[in-house]
Amino acid sequence: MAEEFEPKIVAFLCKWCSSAGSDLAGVSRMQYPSNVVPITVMCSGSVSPLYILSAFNKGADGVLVSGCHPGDCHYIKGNYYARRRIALVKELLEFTGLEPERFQMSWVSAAEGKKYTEIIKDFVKILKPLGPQKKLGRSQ
Amino acid sequence: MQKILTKKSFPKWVEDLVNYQIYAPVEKNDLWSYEIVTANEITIDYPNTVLSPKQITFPQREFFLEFNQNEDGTPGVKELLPEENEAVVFGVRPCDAKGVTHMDKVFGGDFEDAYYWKRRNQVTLVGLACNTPPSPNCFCTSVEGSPYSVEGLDVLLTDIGDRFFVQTFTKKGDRIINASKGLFAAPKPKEKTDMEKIHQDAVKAMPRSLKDMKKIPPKLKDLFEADLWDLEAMSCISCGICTYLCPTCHCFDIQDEITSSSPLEGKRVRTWDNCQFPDFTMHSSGHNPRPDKASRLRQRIMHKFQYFVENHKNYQCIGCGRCISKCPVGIDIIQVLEKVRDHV
Amino acid sequence: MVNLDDLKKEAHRILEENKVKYIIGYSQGSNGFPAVPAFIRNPEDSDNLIWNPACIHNLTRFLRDEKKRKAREKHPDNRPVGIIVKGCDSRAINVLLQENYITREDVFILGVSCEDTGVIDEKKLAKKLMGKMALSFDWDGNRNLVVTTKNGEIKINADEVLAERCLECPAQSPVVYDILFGDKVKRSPETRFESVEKIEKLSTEERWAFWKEQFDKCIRCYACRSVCPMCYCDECVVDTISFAVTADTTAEEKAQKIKWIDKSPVPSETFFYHMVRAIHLAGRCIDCGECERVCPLDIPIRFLNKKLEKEAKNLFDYEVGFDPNQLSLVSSFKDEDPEDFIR
Amino acid sequence: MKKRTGVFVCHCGINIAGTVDVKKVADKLSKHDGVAHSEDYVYMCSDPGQKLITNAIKENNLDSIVVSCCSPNLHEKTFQNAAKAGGINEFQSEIANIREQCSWVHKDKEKATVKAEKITRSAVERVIRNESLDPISFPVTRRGMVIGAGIAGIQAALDMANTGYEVILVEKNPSIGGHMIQLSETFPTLDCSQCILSPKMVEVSKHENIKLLTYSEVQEVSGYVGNFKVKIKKNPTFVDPKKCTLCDECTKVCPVVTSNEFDLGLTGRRAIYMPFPQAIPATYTLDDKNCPGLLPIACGKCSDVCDPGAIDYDQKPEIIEEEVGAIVVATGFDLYGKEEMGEYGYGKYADVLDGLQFERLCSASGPTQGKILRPSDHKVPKEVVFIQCSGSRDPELHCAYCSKICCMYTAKHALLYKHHVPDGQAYIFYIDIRSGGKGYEEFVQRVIEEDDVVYLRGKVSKIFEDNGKITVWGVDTLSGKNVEINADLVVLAQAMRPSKDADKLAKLLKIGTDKDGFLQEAHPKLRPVESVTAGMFLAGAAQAPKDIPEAVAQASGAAAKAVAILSQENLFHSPQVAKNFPNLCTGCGMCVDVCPYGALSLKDGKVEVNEILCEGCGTCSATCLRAAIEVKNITPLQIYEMINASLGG
Repeated sequence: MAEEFEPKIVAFLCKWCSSAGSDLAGVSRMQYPSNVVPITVMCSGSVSPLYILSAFNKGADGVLVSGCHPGDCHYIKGNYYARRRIALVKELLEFTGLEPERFQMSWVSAAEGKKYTEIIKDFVKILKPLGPQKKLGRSQ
Repeated sequence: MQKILTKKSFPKWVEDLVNYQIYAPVEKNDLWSYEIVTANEITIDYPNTVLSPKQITFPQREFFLEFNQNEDGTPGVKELLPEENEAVVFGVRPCDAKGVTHMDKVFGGDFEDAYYWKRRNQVTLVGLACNTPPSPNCFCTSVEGSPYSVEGLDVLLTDIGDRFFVQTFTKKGDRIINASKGLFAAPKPKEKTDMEKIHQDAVKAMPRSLKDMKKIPPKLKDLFEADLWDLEAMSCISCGICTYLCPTCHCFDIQDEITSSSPLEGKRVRTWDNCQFPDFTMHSSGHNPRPDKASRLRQRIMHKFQYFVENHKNYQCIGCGRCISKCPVGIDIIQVLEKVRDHV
Repeated sequence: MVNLDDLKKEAHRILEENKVKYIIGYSQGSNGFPAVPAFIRNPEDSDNLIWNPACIHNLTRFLRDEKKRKAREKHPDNRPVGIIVKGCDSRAINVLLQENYITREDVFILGVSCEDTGVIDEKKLAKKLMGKMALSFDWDGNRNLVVTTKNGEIKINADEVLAERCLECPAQSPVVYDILFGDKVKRSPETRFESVEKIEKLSTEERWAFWKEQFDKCIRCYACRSVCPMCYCDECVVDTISFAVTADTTAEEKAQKIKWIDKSPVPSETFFYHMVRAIHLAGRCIDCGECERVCPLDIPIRFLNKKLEKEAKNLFDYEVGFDPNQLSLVSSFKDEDPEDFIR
Repeated sequence: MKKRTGVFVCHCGINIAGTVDVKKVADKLSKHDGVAHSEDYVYMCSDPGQKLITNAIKENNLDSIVVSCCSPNLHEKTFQNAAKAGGINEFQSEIANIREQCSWVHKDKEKATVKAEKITRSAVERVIRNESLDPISFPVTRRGMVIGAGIAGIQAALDMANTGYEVILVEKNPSIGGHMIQLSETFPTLDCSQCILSPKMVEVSKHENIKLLTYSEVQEVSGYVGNFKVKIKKNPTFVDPKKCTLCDECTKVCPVVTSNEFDLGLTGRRAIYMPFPQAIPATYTLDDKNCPGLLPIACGKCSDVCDPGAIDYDQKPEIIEEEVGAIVVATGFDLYGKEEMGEYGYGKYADVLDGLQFERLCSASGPTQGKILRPSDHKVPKEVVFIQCSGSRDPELHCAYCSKICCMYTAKHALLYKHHVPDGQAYIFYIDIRSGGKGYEEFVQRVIEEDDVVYLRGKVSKIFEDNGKITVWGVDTLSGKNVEINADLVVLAQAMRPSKDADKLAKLLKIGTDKDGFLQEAHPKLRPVESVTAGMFLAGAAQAPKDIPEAVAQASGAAAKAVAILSQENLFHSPQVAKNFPNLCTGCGMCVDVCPYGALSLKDGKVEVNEILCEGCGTCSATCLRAAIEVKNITPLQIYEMINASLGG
């Protein structure tokens, strides 16, 4: 039998909340699948649509952008801009026929190690049946 | 060789060409393009395709080589020559075929471009004389062409009613006629005069023309600094339509496209490039010798009607009218040339 | 109705009085082109101006060239440029003002109202004429296009030949102008996003199949971005070459240019280009439809922009081009912006 | 220039090595383009571990390092110092977090190793593109500002002033003192509030280092930590305090009577008034909203009787600009309005009071000179119902949070009532009694046991006026019985909420507010007195409901934090800030709009970065359509390469 498909996920985590939240998941020794490679950015507001498209272009099966809850942004309002920008990217990608499940956004605070764990677990679970993302990826 | 083929037998002929990939113009949502087809999909009545058949012998992207860094740090390089089947392209307009001969000059001569010729040698071009102009902007007769020109063609078909008058000009052409047994007949004199009559009428039906074309190349020599270019280029938007669609434009770029940076892996690719793009002549110093659209429009005209003429004794324009029909702002190469001709 | 003579007279006046350095308008094209952009410098040439249903081009695109030309001039002529704008084009002016790309003093705006019609879709008209050549055409005032051909007149209902974006236009008359020709109208079409909704109704895989076919055709001639009044960046993020190079740019800096996409016109790269274009036009596109019109391969690029226009309206209540003083779509937010997609 | 990066993979004992094959990671990375040295070690953060890094840098001539270890929140600084010790710039050090984000959350060693490798490669791709940077140094304006002069603001101002720095104290009301000066006695010691606060107020007014601006509001704040520029609008009082002799003749002739804010509407005052006898500054204020017209023609009586000629109808608002290095925000609280309480009669019954009004009733300086008389008929109320959590702990209808002080002050109210009206009966409806605090629980017990107050556990569903009485319908959940009390007076322990317009001020100051509108602290546990903006500190109930000792403690903390800035000659700022590319910039200003710190501005059609204001969030970079602005050392190119590395390409 063929080996089970393991989706490749890129997660853009803001330094102050979501990355700290994932650290807490670590400190609490919560277990989740190893499919996600996190990239810590200063703020979810700094995640350019280009990053998301590039991750898919380079073969990511799923992309996650995670920031502080509204009102909790270390930079006061970066996550509000992120929310608007990501909403537009998400709408556009869905409009062109990318499976909506492949691109997700979440609010994870520094205290929500458990939530981060759940998000990653669920993301991997959703992506597995979808198989490899070939639509936007570079063909060899 | 001259033959007669009834239209009824035409699909049978195509079917007999079993060892060839068959290309012909097909329509999808009002757009005509050359695609790989089967015998029954070929239509005779079609306007100009959006893209000329140059993409069959000179694709918009092709690989030169692939490279990588081995585990021990040594570089690995592998040449990637095209591996193409023999192909027959049906329905090539005489002007487009003439364009292919221009490409042959560019990619031949002192230096033979192996990638181009690997494809080119595999292709047999079957033309169709234009009984009626396929575009409202046809002007082949003004640039030393004609609706029944045979330059670049291996075979020319002329529609003379219920049959084709078939002429071959090369061994490649003969081979595809000989691939079918019993379909082709020897032409009767009447059929030959019919064909000639049709050819003459086609010339008369030419929708557009440019008088005194011969005056233009020498004239252009003196117009490099003329303000004419600024005025003509006012409405140009610097897109790449005119040149990408041109059957004779052949400029290309070579880039290394990296698929993995560590360990290094990638391919060297050739892609079409375009003198109308600002980055075409951009130097790494930041200097751009053609900094504005006027200088780029001038380059396009100069190259086609001056430099190419000097180098190859031909206009680098075959009068298909694509650049006129598709220009988003109505820049009309005939009009520009008329202004060059009449410039004082 | 727009009175062409009035328009010509006004053009003549402002040129003669040296109010403007030149006027960007429309004139008769050569063979087969019913209207082309024209740049009128002499008052007497005002007579070459035309106004008809084929005046499709968004002339504000040429303000980019004007700005560059002016930057190169040693002694810049600071008079405004006269420009003829339709409703959609005038919204482009507002966006350019919003983005400080031009100032209001840079342009003298001759607004023309499309009233209850708009401009034609050349392809739709060609189909209706079935090979016949139009000698001239105009609206009859009753939402019919009257086309004169060699074989006489043909009357066609406006809805059958209007460009799709005109059918979905939220304001057919200019929202900013110095002089207005024709009547001021404001209507809210019920069908403002119909073209987009048709695609939305498809399943994910059908949508992908649709766009895959479209993007596969793309030859990256970049006519869509070249014609766009908002694509005024000197260097596009998807370009592989740095334009912003000066004498003291180091080799390392040049090497830092990110190759977000390859030059190869393969589907993944073409898709990336069109996505970036659409995202960068979110909240900026005024739906003049030029990108789609100029595409030699008939890719319905406009749908991408229209989709984001729709979401800007629905999700954020954001309208483009009506207020030059509003904050841009992506440089603003509201506390109550939707977040049901966020976990 | 090809970088020479060193990769150091930490075992962290078995914390990492137990799940990640660290030797394999080190080995794989040794072949990564640009990596000149790669090794693993059991504890990189240990002294020998740091030495190993420092020596490797020197021996191998490394120009950058990646340490694959725990979260950068723990040892980023450690390894930056190790890099410095090795002779390279601290910003040539990056952390690959392979513990919290990898070894601790995975069990499959093979997969975890692959992931650790990707995380490390990603960090290498970043560090080889890092710029060497030096912290940005800038001078400090060594004066402070305190906004709000309640007890917290007064305390903060005095503490700062006593360390020798000049302080500007801004108060929007005509007098300082805040809500504390309105209180009668304070729990649990029953100190007289005015008696303990007024000496501090006097100290403020006399302090040579304090510049007091009352009746003033902050209008505009620009600048950054160490160098704020503040525009303050000083409203006209129309009375020159230098000339005023406090003879009080003016109030006697003023024809206007309006509601007295100090007594929360229980009494009236004139249009020209002194807020209360101990007011600081001690002077009169002419309230132009109620004055029949500042035109002498319209009235002019006060001016007529003013012998010293202290009244000046032509006074105009004054804009004062101040430069300060640190700001303490102590804007306090307001009570949740009775008119919000539909169930309690929307504040329309005269004998339903809120806690502050009851304080005034109990106060010796209050409308009744300390006699408890009900407002409607000035009779002594014999039955009084106190309702706790009025508006608090009610996420559906009112405020979700606990207002913290109401349990204590309601107990105090009941006690004061019993002391004034020994034969009266006090009832208290409560949900829980929260009496955490020194001496608090004992105080509540005393009220229950010694003063015979009836505590009823339950909520009041409705109160209404009925024949001169206030009928209270409630439920006693302990006995499970419905309770109806025909009270003479009802006192609502209204929720505390941020003072009016605190949200507007927060926006001006660019400090955030939480979901309830209280000012946002930088970290709920570890940085409770710092705002999210450097150089601005929080004190008192503006940050969260709190009682006097807590407000005072926080004020002193905020003052100490502010002084920590003012005591520096120069401050240092992270150099990881935005960098713009003028050649690409078109001056659209979208980045200027999104910058949370006002660090960007347009000059000659191009954006400019104020590096001291910039916090490096990068929102500008994601907004820019032209890649004309980015944040140093986390540039789009770096992210692009990190994406590549993360996906294994």
